[in-house]
Amino acid sequence: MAVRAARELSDGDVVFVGIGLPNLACNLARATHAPNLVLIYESGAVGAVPDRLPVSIGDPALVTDSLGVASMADIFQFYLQGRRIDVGFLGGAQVDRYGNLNSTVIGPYSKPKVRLPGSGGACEIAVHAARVIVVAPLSPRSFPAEVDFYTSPGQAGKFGTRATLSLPGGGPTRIVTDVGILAPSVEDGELELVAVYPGIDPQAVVGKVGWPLRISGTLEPVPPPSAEELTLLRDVLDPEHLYL
Amino acid sequence: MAVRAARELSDGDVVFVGIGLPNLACNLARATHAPNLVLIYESGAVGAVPDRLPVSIGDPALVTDSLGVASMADIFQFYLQGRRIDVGFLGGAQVDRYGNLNSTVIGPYSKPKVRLPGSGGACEIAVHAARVIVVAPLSPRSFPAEVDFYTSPGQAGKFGTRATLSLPGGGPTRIVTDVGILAPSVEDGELELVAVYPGIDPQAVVGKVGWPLRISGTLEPVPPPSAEELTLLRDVLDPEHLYL
Amino acid sequence: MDMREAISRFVRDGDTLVIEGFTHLICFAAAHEIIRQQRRDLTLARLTPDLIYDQLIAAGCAKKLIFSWAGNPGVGSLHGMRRAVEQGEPQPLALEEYSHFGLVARLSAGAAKLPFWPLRDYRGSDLPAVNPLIRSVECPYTKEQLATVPALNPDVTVVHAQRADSNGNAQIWGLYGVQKEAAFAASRVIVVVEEIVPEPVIRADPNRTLIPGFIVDAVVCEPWGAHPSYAQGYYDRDNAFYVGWDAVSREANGLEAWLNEWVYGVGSRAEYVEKLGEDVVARLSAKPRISEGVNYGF
Amino acid sequence: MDMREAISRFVRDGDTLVIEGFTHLICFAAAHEIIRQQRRDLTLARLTPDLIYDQLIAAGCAKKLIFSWAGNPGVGSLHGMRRAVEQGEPQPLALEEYSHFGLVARLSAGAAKLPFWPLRDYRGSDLPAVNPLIRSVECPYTKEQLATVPALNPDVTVVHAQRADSNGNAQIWGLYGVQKEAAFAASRVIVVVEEIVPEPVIRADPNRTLIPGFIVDAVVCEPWGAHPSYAQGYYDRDNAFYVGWDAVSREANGLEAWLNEWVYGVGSRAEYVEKLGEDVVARLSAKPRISEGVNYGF
Repeated sequence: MAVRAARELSDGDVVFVGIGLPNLACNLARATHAPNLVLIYESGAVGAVPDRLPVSIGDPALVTDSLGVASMADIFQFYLQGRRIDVGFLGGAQVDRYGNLNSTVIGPYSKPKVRLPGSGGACEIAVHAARVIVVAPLSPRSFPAEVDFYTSPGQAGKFGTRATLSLPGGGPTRIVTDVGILAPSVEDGELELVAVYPGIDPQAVVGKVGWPLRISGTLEPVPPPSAEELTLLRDVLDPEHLYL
Repeated sequence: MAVRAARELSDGDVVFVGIGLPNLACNLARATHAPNLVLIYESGAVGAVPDRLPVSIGDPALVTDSLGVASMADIFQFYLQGRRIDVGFLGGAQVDRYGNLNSTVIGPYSKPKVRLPGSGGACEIAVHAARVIVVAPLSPRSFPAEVDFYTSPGQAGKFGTRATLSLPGGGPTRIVTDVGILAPSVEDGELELVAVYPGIDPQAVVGKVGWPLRISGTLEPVPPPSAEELTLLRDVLDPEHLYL
Repeated sequence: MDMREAISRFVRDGDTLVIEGFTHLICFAAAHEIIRQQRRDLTLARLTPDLIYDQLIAAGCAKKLIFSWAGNPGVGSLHGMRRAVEQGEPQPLALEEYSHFGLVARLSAGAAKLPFWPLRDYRGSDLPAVNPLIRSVECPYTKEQLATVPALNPDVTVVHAQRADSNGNAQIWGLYGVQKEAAFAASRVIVVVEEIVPEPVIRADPNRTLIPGFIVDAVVCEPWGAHPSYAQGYYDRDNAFYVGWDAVSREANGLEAWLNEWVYGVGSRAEYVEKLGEDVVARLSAKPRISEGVNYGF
Repeated sequence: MDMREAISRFVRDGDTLVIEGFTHLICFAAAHEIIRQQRRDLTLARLTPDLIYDQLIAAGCAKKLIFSWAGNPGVGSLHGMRRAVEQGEPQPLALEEYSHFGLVARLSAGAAKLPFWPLRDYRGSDLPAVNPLIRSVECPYTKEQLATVPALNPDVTVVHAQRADSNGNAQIWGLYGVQKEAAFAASRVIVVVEEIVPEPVIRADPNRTLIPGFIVDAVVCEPWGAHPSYAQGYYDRDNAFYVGWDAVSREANGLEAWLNEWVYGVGSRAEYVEKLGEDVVARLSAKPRISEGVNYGF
């Protein structure tokens, strides 16, 4: 998933990075096709070049040799709400048919089955980033037809569409999973399968989500991770195998 | 006036300083009875200890050896509107019977007789500082019954009183002139003569303002500038006689 | 002032307390002293409750938590907090939930003494439905609706900084978090530092000052006061501690035993650091990466 | 990029232009190039128009001025501006007036891409009566009325800074003014610096970075580009120039003669500095007051 997420980034993108796989993906992209990626962390590090894989989003390695440090008020007001962010990375315990994300609760809010950490900066990233890449392994439990709780808005949902809600950012544009990639359809914003990884049967993917998944007419081919990408990931970027 | 203004300051006061006489008064107070005065300039210098008399409010000498530098957004939002300022200094081309100040225009706004610089930070200093010391030489022209333009609110006026307007700061509490000191009466906020300098006849002061000036029942005695104060001012604080 | 006196004088039962620091400069030393002094019924506010509030909650100090992301970063749940919410142990804990931006905005409003702060957020989210304090306002120019949050004005904010002079003029480098906003929003401010430095050190580089001393009520010197969080240029984050906290805190008695040993069992931060041991201190001590000076002359 | 190209590519007739800097780091070099390239119908916004806008207005570049304090600090009036307002010479100038806080708030809203900014201000003042853009909003919590100003989003902002790398990551120390807000509010950003430094110099002290390079469209190296304003650590404010401007600008032909000699009469800032002469440069050059470094290690 890290390799596939890395390939979603273009050189020069200003990326709002979360910890874990997104961080790994950004560093892989920087080491390969996107050397001018600008990594911004909600903690305030701008243009970070961490020389170790950060365990937390506020790791000291993100500051040392970074291009700048901003207060969190500036990060959220001037960088994110100020529409300076090209790509935001998000995860979520649930992703629904329109890309709404739930990282708050499974079950009802007042009496949850599982209490998750909550929004953090996810809601505003989903509102403001020009495009949002979601990274999440595919399973029926985590891809229901509708999320239990709308933490971060997708392309459409019970409150309306992004257009009717006047949301400035593009919302989730790519959902990178362990078997393929989903993307919202141009017509109605519903996620459809746009790519599968080598050896994966598209029909087998359909059963893994909680709604009748459409398969895009133009299913993209996804080349497998190259030897260079794998070596970089395993030996250089995550030598302690924290995330792989 | 600088000596009299200096004496209005208490040790430890956090003072929002303007350039010119207020600056001189603050430095005199620091050199005499108020060594722990904290000088803050709207330009962003906090705890400044200028080693030369600054010509402008943003002089580099205000930064060198200061305790801190704040953005102007922080100065106005967190320091001033945040009610962290004990004393603000203001001047004005006109001061009226309730301490309203005009630094915008003489005559009508659309066709002024004299176009003055405008508010700068004066309006918000008058709104927020716990107390405001006004420094202005007394004359009928500059002390009319009502200002031509309300730049900075006094104790009361055509818009209401500070209480009805819910203004958080104390407004003008002392008007330091070249012949004596005016202060708002407790009853209605109208300025009355509360002190005259040695050798000044209170009755002669009355004719110098544009309203029937009341003389306080308890006219304070004002000792003349001491030799130490004069020496400090003339030889140390303003050796080039920029303001004296 | 030592930490005991600072907490004793400035933190009271029932207070709304903010100990901020986003990963960086989280003042565990103050939290531990609050636990030792058995403050009760605190409303705790922080973007990320982190282990510091997990400990305060487990120690029975808190009745309410205001937060935006409640987890052990990169590790998992905050078990102490969850026990309080789910089982009312050691006492029930009310939750008030925002996103990061929402809580940053609440502190910004508090610092600016404005009753609310506008933000473009929450449309398409369930958060306003579960938190009636998230409201909206109509723009007087465009007529569009914007979200609002109310000001948060803590009774006390504790700021950990790398250094300050004895008057509390505090300098921070590395991540700022919302320390400045939290300090200006508060009625009382406690500044805790790695070092007290002479005033000329502060004055030699005024652009590094984040908190002016005249808003500070107490200055406490407490080296390693942020461990297991970190202080850039002083010591690294103790990631192993964060990972290990999951096992320590998973059961109530494990967490209690930890508090008995590491909080109640020591009298001060100095004792805690001694107990931590030379190996940990050596492992976490910062290597030098000294920046160049700049010219403040004219 | 040189200044000629930066102005030619990024400043257009009819633009709303902000060249900020509160006393400190006012980019006269950019203004002079704009005059040389004869831009027209600009809307100029700045807290203090200062001599820089007095010159742009007298040169016929401006149709409107947005400001909060219009004077020559410590000296007197801005004669060029007054002639435009009072006599329509060389062309009429519309005025839009705020207080400092109001204009800071307009730029803050612009930077945050909010349509308005709330502030507790203007009650008891005539300013809202003469500026219909100062409005009010009702707090959704306390129901009180607060003043508002609308966002200001310049087409171009010019920021002068002490140094930047070649990508425009710009560092400022000394007074910040509203440079950061003005840059983030703008569609296009030109950064002008005293020195271009290698990227590692910026990365060695990231807390000094005020403007990130990725929002910057052009980086221009222009030593002494702020004269007669100043750059902390590089050169002092030329107070004598500010005082002398009163006599220079009192009559239209005096000001015009000055523009002919010092703006049209030189091709670049380098020529201006050469013409300024070694004595002035020596008199104003900053004496060293170097700060200590801090440790960014972990």
